[in-house]
Amino acid sequence: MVSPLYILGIGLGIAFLLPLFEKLGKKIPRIITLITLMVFTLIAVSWVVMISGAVDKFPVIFNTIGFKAPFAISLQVGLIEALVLVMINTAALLSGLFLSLRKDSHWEGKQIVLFLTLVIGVNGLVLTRDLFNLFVFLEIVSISMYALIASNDEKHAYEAGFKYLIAGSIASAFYLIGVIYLYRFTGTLFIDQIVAMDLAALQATHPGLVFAIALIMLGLLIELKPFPSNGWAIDAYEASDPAVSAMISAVGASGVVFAFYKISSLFPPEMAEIVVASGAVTFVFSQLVGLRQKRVRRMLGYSSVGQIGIIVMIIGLQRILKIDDAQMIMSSAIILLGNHIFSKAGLFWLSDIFDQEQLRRVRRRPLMIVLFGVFLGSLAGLPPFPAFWAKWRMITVLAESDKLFLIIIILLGSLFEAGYLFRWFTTLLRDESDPGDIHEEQIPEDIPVSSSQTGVVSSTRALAALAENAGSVVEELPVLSVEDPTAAEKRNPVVLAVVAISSVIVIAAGVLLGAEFLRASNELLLLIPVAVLTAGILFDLLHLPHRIHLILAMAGISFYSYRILMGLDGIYLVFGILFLTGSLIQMISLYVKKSLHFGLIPMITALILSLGNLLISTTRLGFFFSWEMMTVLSSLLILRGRKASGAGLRYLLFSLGGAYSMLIGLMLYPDFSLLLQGVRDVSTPPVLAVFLISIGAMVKMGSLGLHIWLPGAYAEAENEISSLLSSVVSKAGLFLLFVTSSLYLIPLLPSGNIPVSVLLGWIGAFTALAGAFFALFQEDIKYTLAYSSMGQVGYMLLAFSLMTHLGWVTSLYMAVTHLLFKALLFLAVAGVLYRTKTRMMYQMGGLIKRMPISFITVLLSIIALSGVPPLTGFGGKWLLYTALIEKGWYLQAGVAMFASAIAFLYLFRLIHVIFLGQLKDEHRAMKEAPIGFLIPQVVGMIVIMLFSMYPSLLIGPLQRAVTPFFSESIIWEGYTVFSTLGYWNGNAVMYVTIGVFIFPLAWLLLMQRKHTRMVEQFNIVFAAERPDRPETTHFGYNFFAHYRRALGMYLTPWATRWWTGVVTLTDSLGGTMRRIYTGNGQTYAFQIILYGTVLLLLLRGGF
Amino acid sequence: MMKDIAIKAGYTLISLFVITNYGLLLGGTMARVRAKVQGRIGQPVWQPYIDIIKNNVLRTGISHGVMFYLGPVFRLAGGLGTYLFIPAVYGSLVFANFAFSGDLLLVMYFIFFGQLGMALGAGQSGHPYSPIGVARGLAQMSAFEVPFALSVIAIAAQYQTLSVTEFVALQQGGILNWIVFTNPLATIAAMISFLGMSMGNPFSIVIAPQEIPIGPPTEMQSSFLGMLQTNRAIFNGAKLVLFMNLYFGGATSVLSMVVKTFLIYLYTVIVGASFPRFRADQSIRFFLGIPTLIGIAAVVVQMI
Amino acid sequence: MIKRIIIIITLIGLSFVLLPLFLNMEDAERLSELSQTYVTEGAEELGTANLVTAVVVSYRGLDTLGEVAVLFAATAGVTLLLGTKKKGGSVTDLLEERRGGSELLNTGAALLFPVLLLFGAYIFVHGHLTPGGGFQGGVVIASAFVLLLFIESDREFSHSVLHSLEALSGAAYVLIGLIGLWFAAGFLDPRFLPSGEIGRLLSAGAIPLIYSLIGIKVGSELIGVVDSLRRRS
Amino acid sequence: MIVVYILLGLMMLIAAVAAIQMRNIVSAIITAGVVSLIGSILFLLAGAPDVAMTEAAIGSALTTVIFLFAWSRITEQMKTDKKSSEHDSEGGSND
Amino acid sequence: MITQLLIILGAALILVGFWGVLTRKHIVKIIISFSILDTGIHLIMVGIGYIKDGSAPIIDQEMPVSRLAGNVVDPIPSALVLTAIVIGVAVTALMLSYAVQLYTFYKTVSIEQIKELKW
Repeated sequence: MVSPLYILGIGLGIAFLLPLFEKLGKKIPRIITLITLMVFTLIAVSWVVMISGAVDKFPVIFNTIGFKAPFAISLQVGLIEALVLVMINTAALLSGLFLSLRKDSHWEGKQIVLFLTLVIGVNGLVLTRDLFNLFVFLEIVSISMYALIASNDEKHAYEAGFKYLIAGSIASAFYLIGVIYLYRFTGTLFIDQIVAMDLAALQATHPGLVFAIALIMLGLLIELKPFPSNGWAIDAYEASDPAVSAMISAVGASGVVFAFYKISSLFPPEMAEIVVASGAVTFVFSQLVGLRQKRVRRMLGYSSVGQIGIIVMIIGLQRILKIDDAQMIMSSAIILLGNHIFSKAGLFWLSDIFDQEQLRRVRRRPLMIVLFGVFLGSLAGLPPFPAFWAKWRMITVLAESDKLFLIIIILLGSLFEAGYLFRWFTTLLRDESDPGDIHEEQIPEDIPVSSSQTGVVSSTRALAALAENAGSVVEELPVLSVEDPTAAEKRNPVVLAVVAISSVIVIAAGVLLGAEFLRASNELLLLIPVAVLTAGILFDLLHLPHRIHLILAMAGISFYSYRILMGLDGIYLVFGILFLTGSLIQMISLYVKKSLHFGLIPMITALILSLGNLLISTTRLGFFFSWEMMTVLSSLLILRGRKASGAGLRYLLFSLGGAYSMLIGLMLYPDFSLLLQGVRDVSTPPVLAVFLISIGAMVKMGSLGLHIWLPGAYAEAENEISSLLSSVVSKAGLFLLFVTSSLYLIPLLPSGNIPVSVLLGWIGAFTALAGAFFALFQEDIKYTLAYSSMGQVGYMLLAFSLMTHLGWVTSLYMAVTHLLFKALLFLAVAGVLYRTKTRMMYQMGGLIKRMPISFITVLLSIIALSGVPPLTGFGGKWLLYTALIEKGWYLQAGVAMFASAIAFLYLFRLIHVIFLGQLKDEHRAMKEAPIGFLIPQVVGMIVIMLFSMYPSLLIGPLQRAVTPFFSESIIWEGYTVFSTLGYWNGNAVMYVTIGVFIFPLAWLLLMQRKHTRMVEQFNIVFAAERPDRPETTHFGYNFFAHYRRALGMYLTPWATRWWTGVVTLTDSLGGTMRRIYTGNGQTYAFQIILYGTVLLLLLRGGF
Repeated sequence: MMKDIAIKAGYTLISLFVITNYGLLLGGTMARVRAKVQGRIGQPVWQPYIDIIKNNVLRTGISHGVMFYLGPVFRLAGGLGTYLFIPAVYGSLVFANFAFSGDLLLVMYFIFFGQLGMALGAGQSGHPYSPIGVARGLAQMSAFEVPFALSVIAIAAQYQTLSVTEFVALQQGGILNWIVFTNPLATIAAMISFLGMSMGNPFSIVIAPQEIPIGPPTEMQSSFLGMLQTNRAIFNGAKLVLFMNLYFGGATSVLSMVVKTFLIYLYTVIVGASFPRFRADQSIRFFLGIPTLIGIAAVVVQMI
Repeated sequence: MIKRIIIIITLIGLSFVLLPLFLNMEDAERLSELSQTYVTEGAEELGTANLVTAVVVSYRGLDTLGEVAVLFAATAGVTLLLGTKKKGGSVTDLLEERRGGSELLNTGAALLFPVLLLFGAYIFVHGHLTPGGGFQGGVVIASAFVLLLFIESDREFSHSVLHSLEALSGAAYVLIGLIGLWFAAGFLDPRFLPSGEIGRLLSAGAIPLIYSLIGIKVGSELIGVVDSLRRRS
Repeated sequence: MIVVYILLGLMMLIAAVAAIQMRNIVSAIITAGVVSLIGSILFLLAGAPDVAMTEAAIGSALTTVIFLFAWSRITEQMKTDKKSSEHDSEGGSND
Repeated sequence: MITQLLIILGAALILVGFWGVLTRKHIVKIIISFSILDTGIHLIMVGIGYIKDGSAPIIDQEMPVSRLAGNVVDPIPSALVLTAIVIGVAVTALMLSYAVQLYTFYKTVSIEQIKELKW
């Protein structure tokens, strides 16, 4: 085993000699340094290899001088040390490569020297077991960092460096005082010896002991930048060279973190609690302040501080928890640390590369987007990146130890972080024409009825405050290439390779960890989407023909579906068919795409597979993993839309919030298994758990109050994506409800409703109503459809929450039929949009003559969707009202009926305005939609007709799927289905309808057979002058103005206002909070001392 | 089997013939009654027949497209279907129609069928005034559906059925068994919404276009218009029969059906003669106001 | 003013909390176990007369190596910050303003320079016997050069000599450490050379050697710092 | 003995406060050097001659010197700045 | 007694140092405060190393090896202070370099005017 002294010794020797090497040639020091770093890395790797071979023989203590500790300073190499050093040294190596390879690299002379001393210092911090030696290495690290900050020869760098120096000096002073007192009280400086002592007994004789330890702790804690005394650190992240920031954040901070971990074994429990609190506060508030941040590097600084905060929290926790838990949670800290090291470094590097390139070009540079996505995703703790698994483990441990509050803190902070990180991402992806906000058309002001509509618009806009801020990120980023437009072409691709290596490390670590975590429950299959995604993106990066890709993907999905569906039954099978078959059919339309659309096919494929995985996951982890994968992929897919940046961000945030809520709910339910298993014996209903899980589901379903993300997401995403999301993915929420409800809702049924389900029912009913009303007033087709989906899913929620046989059948029935109708509608509309290139309904009209098949599709689907007999949509309505009245939910039934009447209105408007009326000049030469759109439509129509004729084809299996949970409530006699209230014979209705239809038609044909004359388009009995503004003259514009006039005032979007309020509040909270960062170094010094005093006072209170 | 179908077809034709003629005559009579109230002489009772025949024998028709052509067909099919799903006379085989196909919910939703077809046909004409009428009509329809739906829910809750035949059966045995007496709140709500449904004053804004040519049928002429007029008779009849069945004990004979529906219709005419016309938004607000509250009250009474 | 009061309150709070550390700290009656061992066995084991030196150079040798590295990094940092092309003032100007003349200083400095050099070397060579050692000696040597700067503020030192001295002495220090690792019991173990008799100049193994290297390195580093801080034209 | 300590300590404290309160930077620097110097005497008395030497050489001498050098650099710049701003008459260099 | 004296003196210097760091506007004064703070810490360290009636831990004729224990001060704190002093001067040098550069760029020595980075 290689002695760690070589790292320190040889490293320092080479550092000392570097000035001499420089005389040999300018590049020589670089090369030597890089080789040294590589050697460091290799040594660390060799340790890891060796240790993993014989874990029990480690950690090994290495002595200096030849005396055993405590007589001489000793170094320790154990698994944790080795792992951390591998990560740190690899990051340092990559940093070195980046610094020497980047464009116009000035990495030479003292910068290299300081770089090397920094790395050596960090290695020493990790290795040493002596408190004072730790101080020395801490000083090496600090001084190197102080100096490196100034390597960016720019006034802000000096300012930041000086503040950093002040803070660091105060921290050192605390540490030094602590160390000398600890020596006084214990007579040694060797950590292990102190740990072995009976500190409680010592405390009795030396009352100052705890304060000595506290001062040591404080010294290191301050170096770890706790909120709020961390303004100096953030300044440094902002002002220094990004590559240096990467080093400070990734390498420097990691070393100090490890040192902190090392001394944490001295902490008494009270102190550990204070550390936990400090870490938690840092984590949440840094992210909160970060929300408001517009300068990218400063934002990354807040993120760094937050990440370190969570690790500090874990370090505190592992002192409090039981030993097993402590080890578990510590492993998650290591993972988080590694995750932070590589992702944060990667982001800082990317931000540096951006300095040299025109920002807007990123959208067209797939590799950059992928890299960004990887780093941001891993920082935000999204699957499959390491942080996801780490946070999962943390949360599991915390849940077992009943530390719910901390879980909430962690998730809240993660949510904030995802918020601002992805705000940045969306900014980068933004198209020139993208306003960065959710796009909604302006209603002209002089139409008085529109006031409430503009209210909707303005408040939704205010809600997108995040997205607005995103706009300013762009402005604040320096765009050097303004003067030099060719800069992007001159970039050095090798640098990107360095960044790519970092991302590969993150991905690989994530996948390996995932395999490790999922192996426990035999759920390795769940990683398939990740593999598919990676393979697919490589496929795209290589510019292989996308049609082959599509065919491969579809074949893969088919195979996967076949394998999965074989093993499913009951409700699972229903959802399986819904998810897999439903999406597969929709993928056909992708064939129309002419050129390569980067990432589209891999992401869709992975999304579908993730949906499928929801069905086969058996553990909380598996389920949550697949759920998060689905969420992330959906939001990425939405982000592909040209104007979807605001919408995608909103979707991501709401979905993550929902997912986290669900996660807490799942955690609250201790012996949880996701299998739908009949009736379970549950004595106390975990109402809170039900509530939280339901929130998760309702976010996905876009239920009223949580629907804010929905219209923008469905409307701004590409058409195929909207279709997939609204018809398939939204059902995942329903699936969640079904799959979890049987565990705790059903057992309670005999005693009546549990309040949550009643609440869900009302929410469902009002979602249906609100969705319909919102849809009514949209001029934009896709918004109409989006709100329509929201309303329809509301029905399903309502039916589900009935918790009766009929209710569940209804819910499933509606889910299946809605998939059909909405997919058809979206596809047909997609064809229209594809041809007309506009989404405003008032810019269309008369398309029936150009797109007859699309017209028929739309006609059929709106008849079905609005529940008009004889089509199968009526079945859903019939089941719903029957179920509601049976259950006694009369008022809900009333609301639902009103909603369905309103739904009829907007659906009619949809078909009328697009297809009827006068054909526009610009559409005169239009063709029918491409065949790729039409095939799924025809298939869908056939299925609709089939189900309409023979409703038992659909209701029968659903009934059987639900039967295990409830007793049967409907019976079949021939084609007639009987409930306790009424009956319905779909077959007969169909025949009667056909009969009464043919009769007048025949009459008409007979009467008019010769005389009917087709007239030209404008041949109508109408003469009047045309007003000025074209859209207002269109018959379809503001179609149901009466409604708005009648009810507009009730339609003020309360939910939107509420969320606007929440966002504004959070935002302004962050804004107020960051006022503490006055920029004055002295104030920062004061904050540090005050912080220390407060912590010490808290500690004293604890004694 | 074939025989059964043939017999059923025959019964259906009889039933349709009766309701068509009854509807046309009722329309003519009421027009006269209205005229008397307003101090005019009015048109002959058989004027609707004249209109229909005149329209149907027009030599030429103008069509704006397939949907325009099919619009009236949809409309009439809607009317016919609505009627056929309601049992017109309780206990009568001839007038049982196709009530076995579905319950009250089917009827309520089938009403939309004709509306939709009509609106689509009018839409394709491309005349800007058609959609104005359509929009008004649909908007008003969705509003008056609310009290009606609540009323239906209330009585369904009360009688625990949704079958129209069942309702009639349950109301047999004396006038006090009629729902109008057992559940007056629901009846009031339903009868107010019936005013809207029959589109007489004050809710005649949809029909209003026929006085000045604005509205769904603006472009309709010849056989198309004739078909619409036929439908108005049948559809009116169907609605009257439905309300009679639901709230007024149904009918055990054609005669009682005629009397009851006549009285119900008379009520709308009288109300219509004494009120001015509402604007569309006013009528929406009206229906979603007091009638809805009454409907909710009816439902709440059932819940207690 | 309010700010000051808050600061006062905070500082009072801080000292109040830390009172257990500041009060009732009586003189220790005896050495800690660790230093007891150093004191009783250190002289024997390492052969140093000055036990502080024994601790500094060998028992806590890694600290000292680190310390050298700190100074090294600081020098690099100062050079990086103030490096080249930046102008500065001159101490002599500053002092002249205050005193009006510097003749005394000039003469004194010229005389003192060689003495100081020798004295510095003496200090670090005798580090294991008498108080003082590499650091103190290094500073004395550096101060000799500072004196030269006082006299003649535009004087240029040879950078390559300085750098070479600094680099080589540092590398030699590490090398000796490694020799200890290879030929004696551990890194920085001075005992690969004979311990000799306590009190003699040539005793205590490699400790005098190490201290001398430290002296040279610290001296040249400090000269570098001062040189960077002084005026450049 | 104790009295010596106390006296020296008091001197040190007074010097420290003076160093911080003084307006003139050069005096402050030198006074701070005095603090260190007294400190080194205390170290010597407390049986730590090594520390005393170091404190005297580094803490008081060398530190004072580098302070003076740095300050002289700053004052030098101040002078040239003043000159250049005088040259520019009303040249607003409010950077 | 001597330990106590040194520690209290050290603590007082530390407080004076903190006071200076927190209230002086002049950057050079702040740096001076830091060096006073350092001196205070060194005093405490030496004070802790002091052994009752101890002398320097150096072997000579008056202090042969056998008499060492009990009569000399603790060498460890002395060694630590040595290191600390050197580190202190290193940091001070760096701070001063920063001060010079800050003046060059900001044309001020007041810390209150050097706050362009914030929030």
